[in-house]
Amino acid sequence: MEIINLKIDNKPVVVKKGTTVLKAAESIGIDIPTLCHMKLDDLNIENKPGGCRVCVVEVKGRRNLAPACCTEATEGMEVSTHTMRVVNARRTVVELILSDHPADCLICAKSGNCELQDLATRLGIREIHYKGEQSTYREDTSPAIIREVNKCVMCRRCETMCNEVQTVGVLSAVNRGFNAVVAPAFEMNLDHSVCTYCGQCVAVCPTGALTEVDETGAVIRALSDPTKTVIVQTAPAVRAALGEEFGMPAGTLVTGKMAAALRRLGFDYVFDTDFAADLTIMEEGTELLGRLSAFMEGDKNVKLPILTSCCPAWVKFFEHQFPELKDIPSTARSPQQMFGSIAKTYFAGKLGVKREDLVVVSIMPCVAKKYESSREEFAVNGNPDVDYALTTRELAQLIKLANLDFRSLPDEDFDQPLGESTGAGVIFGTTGGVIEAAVRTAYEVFTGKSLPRLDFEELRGMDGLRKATIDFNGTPINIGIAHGLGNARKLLEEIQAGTSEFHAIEIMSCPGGCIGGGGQPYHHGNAEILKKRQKAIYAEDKNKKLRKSHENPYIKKLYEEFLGAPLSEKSHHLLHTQYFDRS
Amino acid sequence: MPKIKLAEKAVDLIREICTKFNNDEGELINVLHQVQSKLGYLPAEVQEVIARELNISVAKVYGVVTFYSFFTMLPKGQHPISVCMGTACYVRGAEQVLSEIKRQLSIEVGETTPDGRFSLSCLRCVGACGLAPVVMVGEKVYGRVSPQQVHKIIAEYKEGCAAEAKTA
Amino acid sequence: MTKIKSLADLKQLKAEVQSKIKLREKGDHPENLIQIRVSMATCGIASGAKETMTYLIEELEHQGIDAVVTQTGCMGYCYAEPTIELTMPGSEPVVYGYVNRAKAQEIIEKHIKLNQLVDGIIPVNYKQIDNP
Amino acid sequence: MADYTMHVLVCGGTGCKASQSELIKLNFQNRLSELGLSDEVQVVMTGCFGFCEKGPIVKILPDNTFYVHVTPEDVTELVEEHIVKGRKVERLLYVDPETQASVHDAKGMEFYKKQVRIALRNCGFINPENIDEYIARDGYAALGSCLLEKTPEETIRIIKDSGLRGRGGGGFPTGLKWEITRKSVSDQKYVVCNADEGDPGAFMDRSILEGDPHSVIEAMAICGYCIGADKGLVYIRAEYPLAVERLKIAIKQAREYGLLGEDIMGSGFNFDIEIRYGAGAFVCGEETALIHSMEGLRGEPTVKPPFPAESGYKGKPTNVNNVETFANIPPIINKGAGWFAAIGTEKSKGTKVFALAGKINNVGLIEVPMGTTLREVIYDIGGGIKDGREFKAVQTGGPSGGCLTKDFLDTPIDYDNLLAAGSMMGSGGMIVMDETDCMVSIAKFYLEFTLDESCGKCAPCRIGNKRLHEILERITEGNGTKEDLDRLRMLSTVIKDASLCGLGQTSPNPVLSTLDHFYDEYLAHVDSKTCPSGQCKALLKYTILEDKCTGCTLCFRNCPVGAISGEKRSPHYIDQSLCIKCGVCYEKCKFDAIIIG
Repeated sequence: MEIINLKIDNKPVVVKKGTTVLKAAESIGIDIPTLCHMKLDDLNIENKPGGCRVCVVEVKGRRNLAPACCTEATEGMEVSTHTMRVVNARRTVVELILSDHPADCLICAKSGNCELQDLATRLGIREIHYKGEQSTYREDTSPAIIREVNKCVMCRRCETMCNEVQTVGVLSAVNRGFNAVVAPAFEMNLDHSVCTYCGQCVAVCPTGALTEVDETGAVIRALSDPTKTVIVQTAPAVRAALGEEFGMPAGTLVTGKMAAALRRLGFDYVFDTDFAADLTIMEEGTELLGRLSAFMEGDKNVKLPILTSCCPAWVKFFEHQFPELKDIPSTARSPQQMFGSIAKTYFAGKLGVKREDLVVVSIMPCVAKKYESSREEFAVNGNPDVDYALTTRELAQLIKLANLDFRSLPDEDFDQPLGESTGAGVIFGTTGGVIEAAVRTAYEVFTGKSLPRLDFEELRGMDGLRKATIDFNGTPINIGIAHGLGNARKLLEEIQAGTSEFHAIEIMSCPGGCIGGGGQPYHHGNAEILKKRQKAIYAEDKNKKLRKSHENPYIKKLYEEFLGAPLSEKSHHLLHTQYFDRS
Repeated sequence: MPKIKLAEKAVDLIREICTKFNNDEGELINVLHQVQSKLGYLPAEVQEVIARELNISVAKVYGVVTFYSFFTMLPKGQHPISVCMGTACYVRGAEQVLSEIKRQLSIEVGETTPDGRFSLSCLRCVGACGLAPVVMVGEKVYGRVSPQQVHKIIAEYKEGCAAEAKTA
Repeated sequence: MTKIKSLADLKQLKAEVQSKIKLREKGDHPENLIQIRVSMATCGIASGAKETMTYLIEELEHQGIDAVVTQTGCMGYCYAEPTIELTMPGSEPVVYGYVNRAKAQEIIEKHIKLNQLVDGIIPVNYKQIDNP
Repeated sequence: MADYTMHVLVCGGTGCKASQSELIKLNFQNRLSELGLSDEVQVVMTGCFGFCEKGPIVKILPDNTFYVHVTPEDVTELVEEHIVKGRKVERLLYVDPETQASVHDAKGMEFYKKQVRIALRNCGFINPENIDEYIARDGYAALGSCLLEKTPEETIRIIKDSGLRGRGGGGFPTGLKWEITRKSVSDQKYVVCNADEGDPGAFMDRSILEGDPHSVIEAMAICGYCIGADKGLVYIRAEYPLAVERLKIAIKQAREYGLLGEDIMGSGFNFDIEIRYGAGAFVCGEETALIHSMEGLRGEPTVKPPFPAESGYKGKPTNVNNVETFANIPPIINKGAGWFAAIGTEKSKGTKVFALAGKINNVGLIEVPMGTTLREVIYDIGGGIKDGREFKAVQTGGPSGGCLTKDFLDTPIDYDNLLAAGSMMGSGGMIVMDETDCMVSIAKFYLEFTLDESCGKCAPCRIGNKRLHEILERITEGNGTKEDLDRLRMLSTVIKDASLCGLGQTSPNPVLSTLDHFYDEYLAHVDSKTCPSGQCKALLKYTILEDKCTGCTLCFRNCPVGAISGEKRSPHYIDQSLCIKCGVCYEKCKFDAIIIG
């Protein structure tokens, strides 16, 4: 490994060859401000167009200032990060960006979380010396994402996520010069595009140019309507991240405080999507076993591998891009939708409440869930199974509105019957979790034996593409895992080409799975946060008494009282779905 | 977005051009050049076909089309008029010539007359600086144009159209 | 067309084409052979060099004057397009600017037929690097 | 039929015409006729000799005598002494400034032949569509000698020793560039010819491709041999259909002769060339943007390093040179590094092609040795300023360059001098401006260009240039303040310093150089709200001189907005708040009673 010696602000630094000036400075405690740059370590995600010019530094011997984020440290280099020349340029650049940016910070969805705002504060901008025409673009509202294009600073992070990471290809830089902006083809609305609503663009946008559709107002109205029974479900990944919104360290599990907060917000029942995750395993696992058995018995028509179907962005992705494969994914609905369906039938019946008077709210790490809940097939006579899908961030907003001191709330439990879950349901929140949960159940059902171990380390991790072979008592089952749609695309292309070696594949749209969802507290480019959330999820699993979905007593009860058996007619009707060719 | 269905002939033509370039996404600009020269412009539907053929996102195609001033999504007039705005032409009065053309045709740069006969654009230096200011109508270059001559040049094409109409 | 397969081939071809061009210029009938080059770059064509060239070819043929009219690139006198270079047998080349049809006619009638110079000569003001 | 034995050439260039050269011609004709010599001596008016300072010029053939500062009164003596008696008139002969000797034969006038054509050596001489004519003038001999008699290292050495620097603007040493690309290890490399000439007012590359395409092809093959590339790409503007056509023909002919393709001249070296089209984006002249454009992407530049020599087209080492640079290569190989290095100045060797345009008499393509002064270019070659006006400035380097004033007329042109003067060599556009050009408007014009052509990737260029333009617009519309002038300078400094690519880093140059050299003109715009050259319409003020106005009412009747009032036969008055400064009244007034202030 080649070593580079350089000096930054007169301090000697030793770094590996290939290190940027930005990283080198960071290693000795010099924090150069950035705007467009984003690097998610371990996920191979990097955005460094070198376009914002906020991180410029002076390099001795160079005529112009150099961007620290994409200038490689070289032997003997002498860098100054805050000479007057640099500070003046940096401030002027930020002033220029602000001169073409709406000054509506006070009511901006990103206020408090805006990297541009932080930058202006940090550089002490008090006046914009160069005022002039501002770009004006149409606002674009879709079921899940709002594009307020006037606030685009051309950092290109969303473009990188949409094209390089997700390979969805909705967003591109268009036009040029002052009119350049990131937009879909023909500047069409997102809902006319092939957008999957994965929300990764929202997750990385430094400003308020891309945000989720805000449904907190509607939820407040429902909560204050005495004629409605309002119940809530919380997705597994939410509990591993919500604390961050209240200043708690990343990876703090706040399951109990979250339940307490929801109860104080006025929800009549506080339930857990993990319950529905266990239900998903029952249905999807049974489907997998059915296909596997048929395959083993030599049925040539059986479709393998089976693909998971809990991720709504992934579903929309293959409906647009691989419609010919739409028979391959499991027909099982996502846990959110299974929950809604069961709540508005089984649970409403139990309560004796009319479907219309039961409002189902879900708390999701995801913006695509907003879109999923609005899909026509998930409604009965126009009444959706899930009425509102809030993001983790929106929940935090509600908690703040209700004057709750989140950190000092007591730990409380979920309500029954839809609040009980196993560790298998919990790990749905991370990449690899769904398939691990499925393996725990499928193995025991398939082999009739008890699992010798519950932690499948070979299925865990952060690599974008992973594979493992699990021995089902002599039958090797090949499992593939992909997170990030770009990685998913690779597996799908193998399937298309007929070279796929897998029996089952788990796909999650977001890097890291739901813990890295588009609706989670902003990670601001720090990939460590995702790893800590993942760790928390596995910790929660480990702490659960029950860790296999089929052992969930309330699931057993649900089948006994209502559904009959997995893949029963009723199950098909309420818990399964079909996919559409959207190409 | 309302979609106009492209004539099958046009789709075949685009496919043919893409195939000629081995459906290589690196040849996008060459493909756009050829398609525009055949169809006159690059409307959304055409870009969609190109995107499909080259297996790239239509947003990317649109991003490229809107980057280069040579590509247009609007059909040009029967007689596209281009005024050179290179420096040599500028210092020799191209601006006055341009405003005279705008006045006479009652259109702005980038627009087409309602009868579809003329469209107006500016271009950067055709390299005929010796003839500055330069105006091009279609492929024909007019040099040393004065605002007073604009009427005559436009009339040439108006009459041309009238004559064509008569013979047809 | 034969391929040039070696440096010797190239040198041989060079000698051949040079003597061919010499023949064309000085040739068997030096008293008759006249050479005209028309500057046909964008500026020239935009100013009507094509028309001038066509006229020259047709008119010289019509009058039975043995001349070689060829196109060439920009001579650099963009202000005086179309430009032509006329080489009378045994004389130095003369460059004329603003050669429209009327000027071309005058050049044929006076310079070519009577060996008189015509108004509008452009003095050549550059040095050519000599080819070895 | 007359059979002339002698010709008198009288310069009919604008400058000489102003000094009565027509009368000189007439006097010659009359005097010759009186002496009965009309059938023996012909008097001809010529175009500009490009020697206007010494005009009027008279040249007598066949003895090649060059007379300067000839007056109509001198004609009798010239006829009687030179034509009749065959004795040269010493006092009118040109005196060589160095040797102080009178020059008797114009062929010996080195000073007069200011241009040396290296890159343009074949333009205007050969038929560009005929490879034989190129070969007859030594074409492909350089390639042959490189392939068969020199190693790549030896060839690179020659280019390095010649001192050739990139002619596209930056002036990077060409040989060094080749050497770096040669040293990059890769299975595949590329040679790219940048023919995306986009500077407004520049047409050097177009002319070379139209006039001598083979020299570019030959040079690219030599470059390929040197760096170890078997593939060349020409990135050319789609707006140059004729150049494209001629290049295509040339490539085809070269292939037919086996000068492109496999095993060229039996050397075992393979090389072929493809054409890629630009699509109207000036920024694609920047090499990283050009490469992205060739890859089918938006032509946005990327941060350097890595340089294309390490990672270029398709991520492979790529050597990018412009057309003129390539056109210099074959003569350097043929005639040697020393020959080339002997031309030009210490740090800028060889010649430079300029496209001379604007308010100059001899608009055209010229090639001069580095170190020639602006004065020589403008007055001795360009024939001076059009319509006898006053020289004000010359703009070099296009939108990346700056305006140079009278003070720089005697500055020798080379890379470093132009840079020091606040401009740059650029690709070779040279636009001459006279007293009627407003320098604020010129700066605004270039900013408009940059604004149109900025790719929008980096913030200083995308937003900063927009703001610069807005400030300039304010100033030309009479709404500027003195603080605006400070803002212009401060903002320009940051845009230069912080922009991503060469386009942004140089885009404020037209503003800065005009601010430096024409600050008073800016001040006039913001202080007294006047435009000294009368170009800024919004700053014009039309007023009627009471003592001259006869009250004819012509202006009143023609004013399109009814801004003029007054009784018949008494002085009229213009209401400034209504006046739209269209100038109709000024044009119509028969009594010069309306003035523009």
